[in-house]
Formats: sequence, C-alpha cells, structure tokens
Amino acid sequence: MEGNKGNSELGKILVYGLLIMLAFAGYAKFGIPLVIPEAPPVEEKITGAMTKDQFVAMGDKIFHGKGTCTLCHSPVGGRAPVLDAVGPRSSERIKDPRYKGKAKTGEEYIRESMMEPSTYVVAGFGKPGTNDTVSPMPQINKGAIGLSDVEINAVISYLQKSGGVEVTVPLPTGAAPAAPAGGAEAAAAPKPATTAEEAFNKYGCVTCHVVPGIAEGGDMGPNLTKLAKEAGSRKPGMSGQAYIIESISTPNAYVVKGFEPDMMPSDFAEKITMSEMNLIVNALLGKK
Amino acid sequence: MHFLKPIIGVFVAYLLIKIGVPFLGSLSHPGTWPVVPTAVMKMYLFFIIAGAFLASTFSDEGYNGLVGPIVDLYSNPSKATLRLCAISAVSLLGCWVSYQYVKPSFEAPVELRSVHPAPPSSANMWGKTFELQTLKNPLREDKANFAKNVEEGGIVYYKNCFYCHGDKQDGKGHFYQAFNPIPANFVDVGTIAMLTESFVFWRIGTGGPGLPGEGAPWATAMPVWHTMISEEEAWKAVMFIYEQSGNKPRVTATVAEKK
Amino acid sequence: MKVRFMFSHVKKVLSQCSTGVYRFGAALALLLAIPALSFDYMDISQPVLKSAANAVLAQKAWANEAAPAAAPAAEAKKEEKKGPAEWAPQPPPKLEEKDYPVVKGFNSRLTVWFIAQLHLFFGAFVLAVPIFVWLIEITGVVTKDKRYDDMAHEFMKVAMTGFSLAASFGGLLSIALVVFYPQFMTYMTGIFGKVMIFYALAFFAESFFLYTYYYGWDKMSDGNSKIVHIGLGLGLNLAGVFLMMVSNSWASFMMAPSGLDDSGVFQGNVWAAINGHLWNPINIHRFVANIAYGGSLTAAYAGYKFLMAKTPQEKAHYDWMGYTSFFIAIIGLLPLPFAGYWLTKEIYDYSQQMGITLMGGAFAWLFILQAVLIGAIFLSANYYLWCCLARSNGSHRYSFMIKPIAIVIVTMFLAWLTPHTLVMSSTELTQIGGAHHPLLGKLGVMAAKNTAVNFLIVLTFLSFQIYNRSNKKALGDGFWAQNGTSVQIGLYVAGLCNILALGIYSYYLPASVRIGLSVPQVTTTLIVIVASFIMDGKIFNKSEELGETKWGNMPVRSQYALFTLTIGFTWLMGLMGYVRSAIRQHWHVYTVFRDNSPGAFTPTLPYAAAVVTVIVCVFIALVLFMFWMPMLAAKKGSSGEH
Amino acid sequence: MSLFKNVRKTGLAMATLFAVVTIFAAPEAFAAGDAKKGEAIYQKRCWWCHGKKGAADGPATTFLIPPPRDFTLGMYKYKSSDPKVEIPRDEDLFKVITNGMPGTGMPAWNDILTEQDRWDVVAYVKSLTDMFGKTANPPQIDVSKKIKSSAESIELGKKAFQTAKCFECHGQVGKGDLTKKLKEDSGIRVWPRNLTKPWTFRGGYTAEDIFARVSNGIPNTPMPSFAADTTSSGKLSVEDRWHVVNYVMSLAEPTSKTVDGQTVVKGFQRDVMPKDENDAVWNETASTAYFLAPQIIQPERFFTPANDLIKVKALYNDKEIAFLLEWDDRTKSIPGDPTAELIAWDTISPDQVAIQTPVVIPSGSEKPYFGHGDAAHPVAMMAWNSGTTTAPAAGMTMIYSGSGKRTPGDAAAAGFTSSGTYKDGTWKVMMKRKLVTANKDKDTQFEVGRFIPIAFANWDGSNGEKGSKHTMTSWAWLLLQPPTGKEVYLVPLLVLVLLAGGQLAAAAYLKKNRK
Repeated sequence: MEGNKGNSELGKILVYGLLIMLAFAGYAKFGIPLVIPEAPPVEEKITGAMTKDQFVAMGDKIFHGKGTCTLCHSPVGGRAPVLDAVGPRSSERIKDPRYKGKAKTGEEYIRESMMEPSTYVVAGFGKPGTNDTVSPMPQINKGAIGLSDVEINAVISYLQKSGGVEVTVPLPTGAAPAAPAGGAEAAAAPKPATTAEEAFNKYGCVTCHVVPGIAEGGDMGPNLTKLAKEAGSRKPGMSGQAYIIESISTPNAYVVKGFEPDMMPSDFAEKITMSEMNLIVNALLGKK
Repeated sequence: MHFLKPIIGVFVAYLLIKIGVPFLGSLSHPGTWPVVPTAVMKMYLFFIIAGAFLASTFSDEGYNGLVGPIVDLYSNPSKATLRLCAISAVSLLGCWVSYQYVKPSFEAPVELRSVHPAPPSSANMWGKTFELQTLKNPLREDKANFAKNVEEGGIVYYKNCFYCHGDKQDGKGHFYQAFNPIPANFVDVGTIAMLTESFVFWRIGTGGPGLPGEGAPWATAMPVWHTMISEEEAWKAVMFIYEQSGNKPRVTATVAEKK
Repeated sequence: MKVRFMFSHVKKVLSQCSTGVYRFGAALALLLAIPALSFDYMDISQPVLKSAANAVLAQKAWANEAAPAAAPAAEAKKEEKKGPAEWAPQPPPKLEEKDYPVVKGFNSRLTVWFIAQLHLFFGAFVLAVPIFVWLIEITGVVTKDKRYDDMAHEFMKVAMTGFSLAASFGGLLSIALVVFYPQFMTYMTGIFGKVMIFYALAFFAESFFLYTYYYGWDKMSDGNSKIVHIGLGLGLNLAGVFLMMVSNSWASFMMAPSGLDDSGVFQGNVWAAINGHLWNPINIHRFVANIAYGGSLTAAYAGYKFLMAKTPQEKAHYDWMGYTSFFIAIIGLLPLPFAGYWLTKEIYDYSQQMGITLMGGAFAWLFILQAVLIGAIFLSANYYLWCCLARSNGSHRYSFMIKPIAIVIVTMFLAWLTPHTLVMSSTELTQIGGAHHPLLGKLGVMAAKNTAVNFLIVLTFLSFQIYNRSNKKALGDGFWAQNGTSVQIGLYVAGLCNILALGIYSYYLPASVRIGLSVPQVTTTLIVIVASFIMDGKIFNKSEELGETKWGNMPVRSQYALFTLTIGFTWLMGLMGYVRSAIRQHWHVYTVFRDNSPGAFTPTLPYAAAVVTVIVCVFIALVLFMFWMPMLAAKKGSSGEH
Repeated sequence: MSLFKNVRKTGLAMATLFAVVTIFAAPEAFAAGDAKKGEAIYQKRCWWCHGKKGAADGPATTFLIPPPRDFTLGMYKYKSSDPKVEIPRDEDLFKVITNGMPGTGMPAWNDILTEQDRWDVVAYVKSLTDMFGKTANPPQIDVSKKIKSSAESIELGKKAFQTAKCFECHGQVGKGDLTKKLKEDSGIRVWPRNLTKPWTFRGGYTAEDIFARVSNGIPNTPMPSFAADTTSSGKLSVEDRWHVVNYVMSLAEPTSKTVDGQTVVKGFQRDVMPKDENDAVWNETASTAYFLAPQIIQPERFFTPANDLIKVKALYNDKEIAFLLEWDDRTKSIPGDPTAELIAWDTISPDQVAIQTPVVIPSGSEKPYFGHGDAAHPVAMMAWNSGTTTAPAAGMTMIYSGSGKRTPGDAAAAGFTSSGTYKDGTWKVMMKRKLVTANKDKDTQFEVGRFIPIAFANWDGSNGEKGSKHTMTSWAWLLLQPPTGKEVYLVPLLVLVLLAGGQLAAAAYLKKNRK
C-alpha cells in the first residue's frame, strides 16, 4: 500500500519532469529559428593550372570563408581596419614613421601584417591598453586559421585586386603543394603549357608579336624581343613584371606608340593559367 | 472571483501586447502598425499565463479558488452536459491549434536582415579612403551657405533619390513597391535620426553592394552612388535629407570631443 | 582488423606510462574527464567585473614573466629526458578520418558526449554536496541545533552512491576516449601526464576522507572528535575542489591552450598548460554553479521525501530540509549571472573569434532558449518562496505584495526574453514597416537586458525577505523598529529607480560607454540586497515570533516548483555544456589540434536539445537509483531493530 | 496618503488627456486658405517638381512621366466642376494634394500636411495663375442622376463605350491598348488609362469621379468631354455616361494588384503540363503580381516606364516546370510592323520578358546580387522576346555572373521552350524547362519544397526600352508546393483524440476521488 503510494507519487514526479524537458526541447525545435552551424572548412586545392582571376577568386573565398578575416575586417563593428583599400594603402604604410618592420613593398607589408600582426598596428586598433603596439589579430599562418603560404598569397592577390592595384604576388606553379589533390581537376581542364614556347603558341601570341625564342612572328603588335630592357621603364613606378602582366590582362592600359588600342584580345587574363603567365613573363623578361 | 481574476489579468496583458504595443509604436511611426511578431507573442503569452497562474496559486485559498471550479466541472455529477461541452471545446481548440501548426505554410521565409549594420571604420569611395569614425561633413561648418547647400542637396535628391525614398522622405517613392526590402524611411526615428552623417554618407557612397553580409547586400537596390554623383553632392544630399525630414544627425562621442 | 587497430592504440597510450604508478595514475586521471562540459550561464558578451578582469591581467602578466624563466629549464629537462622518450612532447598529429577508430553501432561523438555529460552531472553533485554538508555541519555545531547535523548526515548518505557513480562514469569516459579518440588522448597524456599522478593521489585522498567522514559521523559526534570530523570534511572538500580544478584545466586547455609553442608542441611547463586563460573563470563559474546545482538536487530529494512522508514530523523535517537546500541553491544562483559575464568576457579576451561564434554566430539563438530556461528557474524559485508564506502566521500581512512582485518579475522577463533580431513573417514585416520594431527593438539591447536581470535579482531577494520576516513582529520603540520598514521601502524604490534610470540612460549612449554603466547597476543591486538584509537585523533586533513556524505546512505544488527548479537547472547545465564544447567547433584543442573525425561538425540546437533531454532522462533514472540505495539500507537497518 | 496622491495624479493625467483630445477634435475653421502660408509650404515641399514659380521646371521634372503640372497655365486635368466651366473647383486641387495621384510622382500629403496647410497650398497654387481671377468657386457637376450599377446598366455602358469609340484608346477590354499615337497639347506623350487597374486612376475611383472624368474629359489631352451639352464631338447622354461609369467600374481586375508582403510565386503540381500560354489548365491557379520599377540603379538609368505590373504563375510535374508571365502592355512592339511603328514613340524594339534565378539555390540567407548576380554567385536567366517582322519570337537562356558578364546557356539541353501571345493589351508568355538538367553549373536545379529566389524583368519596346533600360523587380521567392501529406490531417485528429481521451480520463479520475 505504502509502496504503491510512493510509486504513484514518483510516477507523477517523473511524468512532470519529462513534460518539462519535452517543453524545453520542443521550444528548441519549434520556437527558435534553425541555424545550421557551418561545416568544418575544407583545405583549398591549389594547382598550377589556375588563371590569375581564379587565384584572386580563391583569395576572395579564403578571405570571406576559411581565413575568417571578415569576422574583424568587416564594415561591422570596426574591430579592425577595413581592407578594401589596403592594396594602395599598403605602400603608404611602409613610409609611415611609426612603421618599424622589414617590408619594402606593399605586398611584403601585407604579408608581414598577416604573419606578424604586431609589427605595425593601425592607430586605434591595438589591444586596449597597449597604446597600439600589440595587435589583437592572430597570426594568420598559425593556429586556428593556419593558412599555407600559397593561400596567403591568394589572399594578398585578392586584396590587391580589390584595392585596384596590380597583383604582384608570386603565382602558384604546377609544382605547388597539394598538387595531387588538384590532379583530377587539372586533368579535366586543357593541359597547361609547360614551356614558354608552348605557351606563346597556345595563346597565339606569335600571330601578332615577335617573341623571344621563336623566330617567326607577326607584326600586328609590338616586337617583344627587346621588352626585357624596356618593360621596366614603360610606366613610371611599375616594375617590368607588373607591366607585362598588366599588358596581357588589360592590353589597353598602355598602348605602345604606333599601335592601335583594342587590337589585342582582352580576355587573356581569364584564360591564361598562373604557371603559364609565369612562363610568359619570365621569357619576356629574359629570365630562365 | 478567484477564478476570473487571473484570466482577466492574462486577457488584459494580451490586449496590451496585441493592441497597446502596436498603438504606442504607431504613435512614433505613423502609418505603421508595429505588431508584436507571432514568435515573440507566443513566448510572452506563455510566461504571462505561467506568471498569472503562479501568482494566484501560491496560497491554498488562491489555488482552490482557481482550480476548484475546474475540478468541480470535471467531477460534479450534476454538470454532465457542461462537462461534455468543456471537453469538446478544449479538444477542438487543441485540434485547431495543432492544425494551424502542421498545415503547410507558404509564407515567404523569414530573413534576418540588419537594417543598419554597424558602420565600418573606413570606406573606399571616390578613389580615396574615408575614415568614418572621425569623418565629418565638411559643409556643416559652412554656416553662411547652409541654406544654399541644403537646397542644392535637395536638387541632388530630386534628381537621384526621390523615386524610391519619396517626396516625403518616407521610403515610399513611386517605385518603392518593386523592392524588397523597401527603401529606407528617413522620417522614422530608427533610421537617419540615430545615425551619424558619416554613416549616411557611407551608405550613399557604397550603396547596397557596400553593405556587410548581415545587411543583405544582394537584395537592396541602393545604387553605388560614388560612381554617379560627386562627393560634394553626396554631402549636400545628406544635409538635405536631415533638414527636410526634420531630424538631427547623431553626433558620436569621438566627433563631439573634437568640436 | 579494426579491433586490433583499436587495441594497439590503447596499448600505445598505456605504454606511455612507463611505471606502474604512472599507468594507474593516467587511467585514474581520465576519470574526471577531459571534454568535460561546463556550466556557462549568461548570454551577455560584455565585460562587467572590471576588477576581476584586472586581477586576471595581473596574473597573466605574472605568468608571462614566469614563463621565460621556466622555459629554459624545461628545455634542459627535455634534453636530459631524451633517453627514455616516453614523455617527449609531440606536436599534435594531423589526423584524417581513417585515424579515428570506428566501433560498429557506436557514434563516437555521441557516446563520449553522453558519458561525459553524465559524469559531469554526478561529478558536480558529489563535489557540491560535501561543501554544504560541511557548512551545515558547522552551522549545527555553532547553533547546537541537532537538526542540521542530521540533515548533513543524510545528505552525505545520498552523496555516497553519487561518488561511485561519478567514478564509474569517469572510468567509462576514459575508456571511451581512448577507444574513440586514441591520438587525441596520446597528445593530452603527453602534456598532462605528470599532473595525473597528483590527480590520482587526490582521488585517493578524497576516497579516504569520504569514507572516514561518512562512516565516522556517529563515532566522532561530540567534543574534540567533532573537530577532527570537521577537519576530515575540510580535507574532503579540499581534495574535491582540487580534483575539479585539475579536470577543469584539461577542459580549459582544450578551449584556450596555453604552454604550447606555435606549432602546438608542449613547452614542458605543465603549470603554464594548466593555468590557461580560461582556467580561473571556469573554476569560479563551475564552483558557484555546482553549489546551486547540488542545492537544487538535494532540494528535489527533500521534496520527494516530503511527498512520501507519512508522519507530520517527517513532513516537517523534509520541508525544512528542502527549504535549506533551496536556500543554498539560491545563494549559488544569484551570483551565477555575474560569473557567467566574466567567463564570457574572458572568452572574448582570449579569442574574439570564439566570442563572436558564441554570441553573434551560430549560437546566438541558443541564448534565447537559455533565457527561457532561466525564466523557468527564477519563476519556480519565487513561487516556492511565495508558497513558503503558508508556514508563518504573520504572512497575511505581506501576501498582497506577491501579485505586484509577480507582475514586475514577468514584465522584466518579457524584456529579457525579447530577442535582438525579431523573427517575423513578411506580413508582419509590412505591418511594422521594417525590421526594426519601435518598441521591442529597444528591449533587444544590452541596456534592457542588464536592467531586467538586476530587477529579477532584487525582486527574488525581496520575495525571500518577505518570507524571512513574515513570522516576526518588531518590538520596542527604537528608530529601526519604528521606521526601518519605511527606510527599506525607500531603499528598494530608490534602488529599482536607479537601475531603471541607468538602463534607460545607457540605452542612448554609444556602446562603449554603455558597458561601463552595468557596473553601477550591479552595485545598486548589491547595495539594496546587503543593506536591507542588515536593516532586517536591526529592525528585528527585538522581536516576537508570531507563533511556531509551521514546518511541513506546504502545498504539494510547492514541491513541484522544486522539481522544476532542479530539472531546469540540470537541463540548462547540459545545454551549456554543449555550447562550451561546441564553440571549439572542429578542434580537439582549439587552434592547435584539429578534429578531423566524421563527427567534427557542430550539431544544431534542436539536435543538441534532444540529446540533452535523453541524457537528463538517463541521469534522473540513475538518481532514482541513487536515492533508492540508501533507502534500502535504511529499511534493512529499521527491520533489524524490530 | 499615497492613495490620495495616486488619485490626484490620475486626475491630472486624465485632465491633460481630455484637453489634448479636445484640441485635436475641435472642428477646425477653414477659412479660405492663406496663400502666404501656402507659399512657405510650397517652397519647402513642392517646388522640386513644380518649379519655384509653378512653371513645372523643378529639378525632378525631366525624370517624370507624366510631368508635374504647370501651375502658371491654370490648366488642370482633373476637375469636377460643371462641364461648362473651364476652371476646376478648389476641392479638386485640395483632393489631389490630399490623396496624391497614384502612379505618378505626386504623393498623398494628407499625413504630413494638416488640412489647413493643404488649403493654404491650394490658395497659393491658385495665385500662381490669373486663370482663376476673382471667380467664385464653380459649382460641382450634377451627380444627382446617378444610376446604380446593375447587369443591365453595365450592358448599356458597354454599348455606349463602343458607340463613343472609347475602345480606340482604352482598348476593347479596357487595358488601354491604343490604336493611335496619343499626346498632350503640349506635345508630351500620354498613355490612356488601363481601366482594369482602378488603383491607378489619377483622379479617384468613385462613380462620381469617373462620371466627372467622362463628362469633363481631361483638358489638354486626347480624352474629350462626352457631355452632350458641350462642343465635344463624342456625345453621350447623362444616362449613358452613368452606364459607362458602371461599365468601367465593372472592368476592375483586382488580381493584378500587388499585395504588400506577398512575395511568393506558388508553383502547383500537375500531372499534365500546359501545352502553351493559352492552355486552360492555367486558369486553375492564382497568380502573384509584382510591381515593376524601372532600372534606376546603374547607367543607363531609366525613369519613365510604361508597364507597371507582372503576374506570374508556375506549374510543375516530376519532369518539367512551366511559368506563365502575364502583363498588360498597351503596345505590341514588333519592329517593322506598320501598326506597331505607327503607335511607337521611340525607335521600336521587341517586347521582352525575363526570369532570373540563382544557378545554385542558396542554402543560407546569402543570395546572388539581385542585379545579374556576381562572380561567386551566378544567376540563370530565361528570356523571351516578341521578335520582329523578319525574326520570329524567340526564347533563350543565359548565365550572368555580374552585370555585363553574360554567357549563353544551353537551351536545348535544358529543354527550354517558350511562346507568347498578345491579345487585347495583354501579353501572355509561357516558358517551360526541365526541372533538373544535366548542366548544374549553368541551370538552376529546381527543387520541390525549397524557397528559390526569383526576379523578373520586362521591356516595352515601344517605350524605348532595350538593354539596360527596362523594368524589373528585386528578389521574390518561388516555391514549388509539395503535395500535402497525410500528417496535415492525422496530427490534428490525433491531438483531438488525445485531448478528449485525456480529459475524459481526468474527469473519471476526479470523479472517483471526489469527496
């Protein structure tokens, strides 16, 4: 009898408890908008068979995704400087008297800022109480984010591109890390050229230009055999390498005297892979 | 009486939330009826009912007064008809409520969009970088030409903005209906009145595509104005919308200190 | 094949412990578990306790200074130890999916989650009970009220079974971890191996104290031997707290690793690894929460016994026991929000990214659920206090205040529950005229939340104070006896007005200034509570009791309020455990050791809620078993007497 | 003490409230408007369009069709005065200021200008011309012979509509599909009203309003007065005019009105898909209407649209999805076609319509940019154009990855077909496609039960619309409704049974334990 009383009392308590918990769980299920947390990030696949635009797009993807940069470098909250103009700004920064780092170019400055954030802290963005000497930013190549060198380059290329300055980072070559992973992709795409000569022929450069190393060429465009010497001085402040890349991707940016604009196709940037671009630029600059 | 009091209390609270809140809200935002969203309403009602129940049953007297009549209804042999009615009413109500839940709803999915995301520290417009935290409207200082600048801002507004944001600055220009989200209402105290001029300047300069993710940059039709109007025109337009809508720009602590 | 692979891993881990002691120590050390889930509380991201934060900063500075000195020494040691090599620290391996053993029929993540949470529930309980048993025992000695001593003894009885359950789950957890996450365990053992000896020793010490404390209760009941007994209790608690802190350090290491170099290689300084950024906040938070949680569990036990009681004496006893336990739970509950503030602030300090994930990212909505749970807890606590008025004869003088209190509490809750981002349908969106609600929008921000929380705490205290004085009548014609109550009313009104005014004022301030105003709000709350408590003492300096307190004169539903409190607490604890663990996202050890197992995804809230519900059900079933054991013993004892 | 205080406070509050209410409720004495005060309001609110001196030369003027009124001429389009009187009544001006003119840039000012303010503005506006002189406010047109609407009256109205040749401009079914080029006396192009959309009636939509319009015509426009007692060519008796009013009001078609907040195109499941746009199966489902705005976001910006609405329906089965797009267009724009060329104002281009969906249905809230997507989030476009006399009407698919970045799609592989019909001022275009295609990078893979962003664009070729000059919507949703499952009925039934059972059990239990 007593046992019965105890059991029924206990039963009531248990049913009551169960109902409460079901109410909690039910509220979690039906009362709250479902937010699906993001899946763990996947490593970016990098191949030599990437065009510059693809490389920039990859940097974009890393910047907004895996790199988690936008958590702070976003227009929200003002936790860190917005980076849409870091491309042009970077070369100003190194001239800042407060700057004590080793970077000589804008590109190096950006890389340094990513790997050693405290080297230069933009005024107002330091850790509280440190008078802008210590950056709250994590090292991007380590820890939770841990970007590889190539990924960092991709981000720099994205920042430079979106800032409207020329992309100067070294482009990934076919032998870049994680090549095996990209193998399948590379096989599907047309095979990238492996020598400068192949590249010149593949894109039909020789139809219009005379290029170093190939005897026959057209004369619709400037003769490029002496470009190695002239490229650096064509546009003031622009390196030969940068000039050549620019001329290939946006031919109208500088038109050599005596030639008409709009003659050269403007879509090479979308077609040429990074490794091919490297081959071409090096060949034109007379480097091996 | 014990039985009725909490029920009346809950009902009054319900009315307050259902009608009182929108009414109060509509006073400051004419033309709207700011209802309490259903999701919040449910939560509120649950706690109000729970609170009313708890507050009236902590003493035995109160408990019996509230629960007694119900127990009596369910157990008194002389109230068989009434009991049957109550049982059917409650069951049907539950049936109806559950149907409301399970019936397929094809209302557009809810999108959580932040209308005024926090401003960035700097923005790139007209080919230069503006540090928004310290940015001030350069034309504000020019007290002598204030009226002229506002009027010129008005001309900018009427050549570019009023098709969406409206003659009355209420976000209901003659094309507003095509857009989702609808254009910003400058008369509303929740928009430019709580923002600094530099924020508004940034919103004009970089437009919808310049918004951070939570502002749904993919959906807003606000153009990127820095490619279409000059910096000075943008500042003048900012002055005009404040002047015409009768709002004062917010001055942040940092800007105030610099004065 | 898989089984063999699994065993080889188990062997590998165990073989790292070269001596028998080490091996035993390591196994035991795993008892109180690594992915221990914690009890985070408040959804408020902003720092409050500045002084506390400063203390931590100072401590950190000290740790930073200490580290360079320690590092070379550690280096040297490392060189020396190269020979045996068992403890040579390894960088965390880069794992792939195939590195995680699969046991058919078991979801490794879910299994570990289950066991760890159950272990945590029991662990928290058996750590908390001795703390207040010990305090109650001292109270008994000081007040010479035998009831306290009896109650303390009975609590210990309950805790005894809890101990063995906690230990069993700890063992199970260590096995599960070794089986499912062998590499991870290898890495952790590589760092914390040395501590595990102490952990094991503390475990033995705790067992020793536990048995002597419990079984020596009757024998050491008076005079000097009672003092020895109290000393044993102290030892028990010290050992318990030590155990908790050590296992906390593993959990906090996983969240905020310290003592490692950039590539995740351990630098040899175990203290640096233990004394991570989040260690102390978690220690404090768990300590306070454990007390509240242990109190609520014993209150539920008393409630159950109350409902089962046959005689008025028994009823009175369990009513009194329930009330005392409840009181302890509330003492833990009130400061808990502030401990939560601090922990959250430190999480932000440690990693902004983690903080944003917690408060602004995928988990933002979870804190609405948390608000609902805390609402349930606060409401049931107040309800219990109101029900308590039935015990005293003078309570009719105060019962008119209950409804206004309830109205204010509910109103404040509604403010607290109002989400920052309102979910609305497009029709509602049109009616409102935009996503910004002119009224509710104001309730969504920190200013409103802080105000609401402080109101809740003040009013809950008011409910308690009303009960506390309901059976007393002040005598004499001193100032306080005559006017004290008026002063108190003035204090409450002024305090609440101040909190409200600060809240409204801070709403119009920029966020950076606004944070600072939460400090005077909290201070106001504390002043009101402390001052009116002191005044009560003065007012009732000379007073008469309006008849005997009618212990046992409580309605059944008041006991259900206790059950609600307990279940709310337990469930919330499980939920917060999920958050604390899940904000690491796909990392075993945040930023250092990546989790590449198939279970590395972050579960959704409904999923987690379902898991927590099931775990709590299992837990309750085990608790019933725990209560049933001592009753069985008692039955045998009583039948023997006959 | 405190009680007394409370009472006093409450009293005070109520007194204040009473005072406030009295002030607001007091009947305002509207003396004739004060032109001086009106000028101040005018110079703050109105001049931007109507010009500083009322000559319709404000900064916004050139962006508006119809253009703002030129007050210096004293010519008003919408008057309710007697047909014999040239000038409008003050109430006509007041009404326009109060209610605005739907579909034009003129908003309703009633919410921010008080009644007195508006009368003041009327007074000022009248002072801008000498047309009014010292004449008293003219009498209102006689509306005492109003005929109640009935089937018979509507029928008579329809006949009168024919005899008075209303259809020449307003079209056979009232859609305003005109047969001749219309312009105002000032030479500005003007469109006849689409009578099926009463919410766009500039001068109001009461029977009296329409009666005044038919009787008075719209001065300076091709809309003549039909009052028998004027010199107008078209003559209708008072009765006939009332019949015409009833007929016009019967033409209203509320389904083509956009509803605020309604942003979902509901796709319904059908076993047999419609053959073409005129298939009867389309009549079974309702459509969703969207307001179209001109493209004013990026160059070349376009401010003067002719079409304002598009109606959309969708049907699907396990293989295909079909969209029906309907919109009222006053002109069938076929370049080269003599009739079309005659009506067209500008260089004529084909009429076009397009549906935009994201190539990948977004799983989170992030969508492609609504104007042609972006590099990371391309959009798929299905388009149709009405063709020319030499090239037949044709559909095409394409992919945009940002404005101006267009690549052609593989229409054949997607099974894309399209067809269109123009009849009585309405285009109906059907586009059909496979639900799922092999080309995941280029075609949207439609999924049942998912909310899919969708947007529309429309070109009226006779209105100079081509390229970036067109009308459009921002993102709305498409939902292919899944068939309703059984649980919709089972769950409520289960709840019913459980609740009833539970209550009966509780009653039985309580009865048993009743003391």
